[in-house]
Amino acid sequence: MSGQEAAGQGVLGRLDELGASLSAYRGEMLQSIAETGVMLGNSLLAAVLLGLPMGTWMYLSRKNGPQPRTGVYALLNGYVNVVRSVPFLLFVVALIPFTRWMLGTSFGTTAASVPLAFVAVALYARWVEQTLLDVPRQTVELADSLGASTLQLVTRFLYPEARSGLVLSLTTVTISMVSYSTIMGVVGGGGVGDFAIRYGYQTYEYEVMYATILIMIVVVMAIQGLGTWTSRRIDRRLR
Amino acid sequence: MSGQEAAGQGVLGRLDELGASLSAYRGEMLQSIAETGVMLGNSLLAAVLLGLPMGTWMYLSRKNGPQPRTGVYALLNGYVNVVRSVPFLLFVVALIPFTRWMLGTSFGTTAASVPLAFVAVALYARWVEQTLLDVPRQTVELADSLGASTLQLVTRFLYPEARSGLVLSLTTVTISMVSYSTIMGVVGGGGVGDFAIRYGYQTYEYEVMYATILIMIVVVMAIQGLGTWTSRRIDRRLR
Amino acid sequence: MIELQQVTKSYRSRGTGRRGGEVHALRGIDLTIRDEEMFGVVGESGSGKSSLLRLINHLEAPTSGRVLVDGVDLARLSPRARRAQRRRIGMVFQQFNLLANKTAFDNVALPLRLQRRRERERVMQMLDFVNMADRAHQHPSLLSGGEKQRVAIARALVTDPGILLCDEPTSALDDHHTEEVMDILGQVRRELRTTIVLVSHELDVVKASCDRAAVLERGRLTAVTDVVAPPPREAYSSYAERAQRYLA
Amino acid sequence: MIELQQVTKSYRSRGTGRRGGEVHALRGIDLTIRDEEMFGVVGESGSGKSSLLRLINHLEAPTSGRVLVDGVDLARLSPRARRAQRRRIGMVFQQFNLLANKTAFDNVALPLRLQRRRERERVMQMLDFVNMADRAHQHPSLLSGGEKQRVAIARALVTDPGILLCDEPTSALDDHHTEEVMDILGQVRRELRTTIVLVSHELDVVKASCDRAAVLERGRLTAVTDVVAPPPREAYSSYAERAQRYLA
Amino acid sequence: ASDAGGSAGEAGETGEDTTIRVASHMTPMTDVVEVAADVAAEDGWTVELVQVNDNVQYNRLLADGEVDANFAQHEPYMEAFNAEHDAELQALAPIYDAKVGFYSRDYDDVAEVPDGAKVAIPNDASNEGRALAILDEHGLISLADGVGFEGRIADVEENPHDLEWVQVDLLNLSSAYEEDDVALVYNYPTYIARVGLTPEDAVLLEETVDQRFAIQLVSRAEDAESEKIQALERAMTSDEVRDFLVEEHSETLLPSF
Ligand SMILES: Nc1ncnc2c1ncn2[C@@H]1O[C@H](COP(=O)(O)OP(=O)(O)OP(=O)(O)O)[C@@H](O)[C@H]1O
Ligand SMILES: Nc1ncnc2c1ncn2[C@@H]1O[C@H](COP(=O)(O)OP(=O)(O)OP(=O)(O)O)[C@@H](O)[C@H]1O
Ligand SMILES: [Mg+2]
Ligand SMILES: [Mg+2]
Repeated sequence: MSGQEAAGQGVLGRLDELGASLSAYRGEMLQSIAETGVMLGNSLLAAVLLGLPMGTWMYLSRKNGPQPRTGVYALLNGYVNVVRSVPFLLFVVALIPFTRWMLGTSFGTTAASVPLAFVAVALYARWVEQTLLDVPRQTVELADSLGASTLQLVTRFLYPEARSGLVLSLTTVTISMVSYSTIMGVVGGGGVGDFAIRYGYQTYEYEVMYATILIMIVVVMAIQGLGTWTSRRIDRRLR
Repeated sequence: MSGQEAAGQGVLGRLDELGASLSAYRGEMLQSIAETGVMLGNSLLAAVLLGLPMGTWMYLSRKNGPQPRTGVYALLNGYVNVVRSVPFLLFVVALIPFTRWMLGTSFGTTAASVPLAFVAVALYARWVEQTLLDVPRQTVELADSLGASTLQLVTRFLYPEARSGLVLSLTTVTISMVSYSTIMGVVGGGGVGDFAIRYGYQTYEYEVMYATILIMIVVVMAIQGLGTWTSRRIDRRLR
Repeated sequence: MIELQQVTKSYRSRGTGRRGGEVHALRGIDLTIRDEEMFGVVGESGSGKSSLLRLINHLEAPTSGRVLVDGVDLARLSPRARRAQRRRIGMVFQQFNLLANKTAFDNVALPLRLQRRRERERVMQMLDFVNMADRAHQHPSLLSGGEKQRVAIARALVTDPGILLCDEPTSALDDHHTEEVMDILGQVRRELRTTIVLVSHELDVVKASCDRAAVLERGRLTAVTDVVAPPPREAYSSYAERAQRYLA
Repeated sequence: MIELQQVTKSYRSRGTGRRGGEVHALRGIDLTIRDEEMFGVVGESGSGKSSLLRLINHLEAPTSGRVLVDGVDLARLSPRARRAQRRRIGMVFQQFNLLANKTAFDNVALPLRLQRRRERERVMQMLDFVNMADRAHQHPSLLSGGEKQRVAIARALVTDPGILLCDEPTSALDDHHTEEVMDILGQVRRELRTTIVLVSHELDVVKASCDRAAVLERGRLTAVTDVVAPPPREAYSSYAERAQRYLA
Repeated sequence: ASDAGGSAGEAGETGEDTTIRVASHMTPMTDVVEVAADVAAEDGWTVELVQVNDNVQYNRLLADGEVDANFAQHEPYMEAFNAEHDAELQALAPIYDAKVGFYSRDYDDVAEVPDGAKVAIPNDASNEGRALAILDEHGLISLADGVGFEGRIADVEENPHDLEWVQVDLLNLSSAYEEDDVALVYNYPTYIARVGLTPEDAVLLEETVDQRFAIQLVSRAEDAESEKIQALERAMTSDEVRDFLVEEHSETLLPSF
């Protein structure tokens, strides 16, 4: 057997191996994708249900906002800054008692969503605040002149005008959450990132690791693409 | 001895303990702060030296930019997206051969700065692109009408007008880097985050952990405060 | 009827410490605007025109003195009652202030929605009044300046307010569009009998359509004049023709 | 001398697919602007005024036809030579386009810096010319509209260009500031013998200061008229006084 | 085969390089290295501790010649690394062993554990295999033939009690112990001590204590005989280290030398 043939076989062999190892892990990989989906879904739900009102409240209560309340603002702003600065791993561990109190368990994919949700809420709240600040002052003034209540100001004026920015920042938060969720294996959350680390990195199955990373890159780009597309579609500000 | 006295002693005892354990770790804590400083310093240097030109180039070469070049843009944009989506731990590991080739070693604080630098460059490049997009079109038009070269457009028009945004986004990148650097213990990078994880998570020295987290929160708030203050100071756009 | 009694308005200056201090935007203004009149407010930039207007619907509170609208002092109302009162005062802004993400129709429908009213008919009627019925489903970005301002006027009128406040409603417009908008305001006054307060620095505009006008100078009311209407303009078939005749 | 020979300019419309297509901003324009004259360009919104102006310093390239400045066709120059040529043509924008983070002085010094020239004297001289020497070290945010535009004019003139292009230099200004700016432009023309092309939709402004004017209508040149200057305005001590006299 | 490693070794022999770099992961391993460092210092060696916060990097560093030895793993784990990376790492001396086992808050005997109960095992490959092997040994599950200590959950062939797996980080297992419906929790003595337990309290202990899983001092095979590594080995197996282990960790660790 010549050296060339051996090399050729080597390459084929490696490809076969790659295929084999990937198909061997197909089930688990699909499961880990589902887990990431659950974690993202839950934390984004929290971002929308809690982060959006929280960011809106920050916008309203800040110093030059429509309804300045220094105390409220300091509190919310503090929350956002603290969640942003504590090392995420420690944050996850510190939350274990809380998660257990809330869900009855502190391990597994659902439980892993709790710390992710805290972070998603904080990040999205900050983005919402910033996005609303970009709405022209005149829009607030218009709402005032039409006798709108605070609730109406928010739902009828600010959100419709800021909607494309709100979608775009939710996209950014989603992508950050993909990256945060990588750590959630620590409390049994699973997910794609954890899969890549455990099945690829720790057991030296590099094909699995690279395949998984590729999937993540594709997923992130798809999320970004979808977000950008949606936000353009609903933006009528300039054509 | 009455129960009350015992309790009193208990509290005092714990305080003493806290003080003792903190002072016992003082040296290591200071060292870990220094390590974080080194990692931040290096990666921010990279962000400024490489991320700034890279983001500028993205701004210039994008579809409706002053000098559209689809290929260049796709390349730079791809880099940013990929670095953003690969789980950071795996990214660090994948870079080890490169780091060794570059620095002769792949562990320790300096080596840990390499993956951080890659991320910092990518994040800052994206921010720079976005910030420059906020400079009014008319400024570019003015530069054109005055016969400015591309270099002059960038240095005499875009940067001066965008400077407060550039500072603010460097601040945001810095804070992200604090959080990324937490992971660098993996390759022996040390740092405050790793310190907190080792002593808090791995050896249950909760006082040390909380003290460290407190330090991190303070540091992050200080960075944010400094960044916001500076960016306001150099912003003459509205008074 | 709108009455300003000894009204003063000062702002804390936006400057930093060194240049900080009070800006006296309005000083001791006494003024009565009658029902159903078109009342002009003219003055240089910074003379206090916008401040005066914004006091009327209480977007700003007076520093001292009282502002009465139909005998009611908005400063003394509860926030809720004040909102209700504001809904009876329409406002047209210099920069139109249309919501970019809503169609012309939805922009006009907005004040009704705030009162939980859904009156398609009424909205279309107003759009028809300002001659914009056929553009009802376009977003503002596709409309010209004059068209935008007409939509903004329809929006201000849709709740049938007794008073219409206009802050430089034409200064973002060219001559052509200015005429368009002023024609509509004239029509509002004739047909809907709305009291109109018109702030403008363009004397031509005020002269052409107001009954009376207040002249402000650095926060003080220097005069309230009865306006003498100018001779009607010649009718031209196009801007180009008019330009040519005017310049030569 | 500026010559436009059979110049056409069309844009791809910004709309999405459905509404896409060509917009013909200028169609077959032939025009000669003489040295040292003040030349007006008037027309409705969208008639192509700005496009015409931007062709002269080649901020836009013509779709067909030729634009010659002093006999040179900018379309045929290398980017480098074109930049050099552009530096000989000053431009004043409607929205001033001052750099917000630079002082008045630095804004005016900017064109010199681009040519690696550091001439404090020259800069102060220009600021003096527009009567802004005492505000040299203030940032634009502290200046009024008229003051900003004066700084912008100083900046356009500091390199001593043979041609000054002005795109609606007064439409962001009130009457008072408009006069201020137009006075300066008149002075530029008299003292520096600069060729000035003035785009405006305000007929008064063009009538008061131009020698000749082109009238555009939907991209076509409908006429080039010799402008007859109006009788000089009465001088008033203040805007308030003038307003009062004019309205009554 | 590493050049860097070779030159480091030679430097040691010529007496110029007296620094020994030892990679380690976390306590108590790092503490052991520090105790040994003091011992080696008496003979003029400087032991430099390289802390990495990860379970793969200490082997990478060693294989790449960036450190001289490491102390963080047991032999099977090292062999798995050798097999996958064509590395030639060699275990030099077992230093201590830990009695791993399963703990339960709610049950005193495995027999009481109901079918369908949750079992918490670590989520890193090496400990996962070890945990499953214990369950296999006690007949709670059976693993596919030949997987030995390297089984993954996917290798569980029979699971008669329908056990449900909960995989968490090694360091969170003691937290899982406090969980309401988790019946069995794998753990190391060091970590279970956090909830006040010792191996005495375990409901299942590893039976085949053949020192396979003793934590080993490891170096590159070609350096095993070098003066530097010999000195390190001496220090690591010194009385001082033994005393340290006995005094500080007698409840949880057994010296293996
Ligand atoms: N919110 C505010 N804070 C501080 N000063 C203000 C504020 N609003 C207005 N001013 C100041 O009050 C004075 C009057 O302002 P106002 O806007 O009423 O003038 P105006 O006649 O409408 O001018 P313009 O024609 O430029 O709109 C000005 O000096 C202005 O700078
Ligand atoms: N970059 C562009 N892309 C597409 N269409 C354009 C562009 N610039 C101008 N147009 C179109 O070309 C036509 C002429 O525009 P131009 O700006 O020259 O008009 P104008 O006379 O200056 O109008 P205005 O008084 O509103 O400034 C308009 O229909 C305009 O929509
Ligand atoms: Mg005003
Ligand atoms: Mg124009």
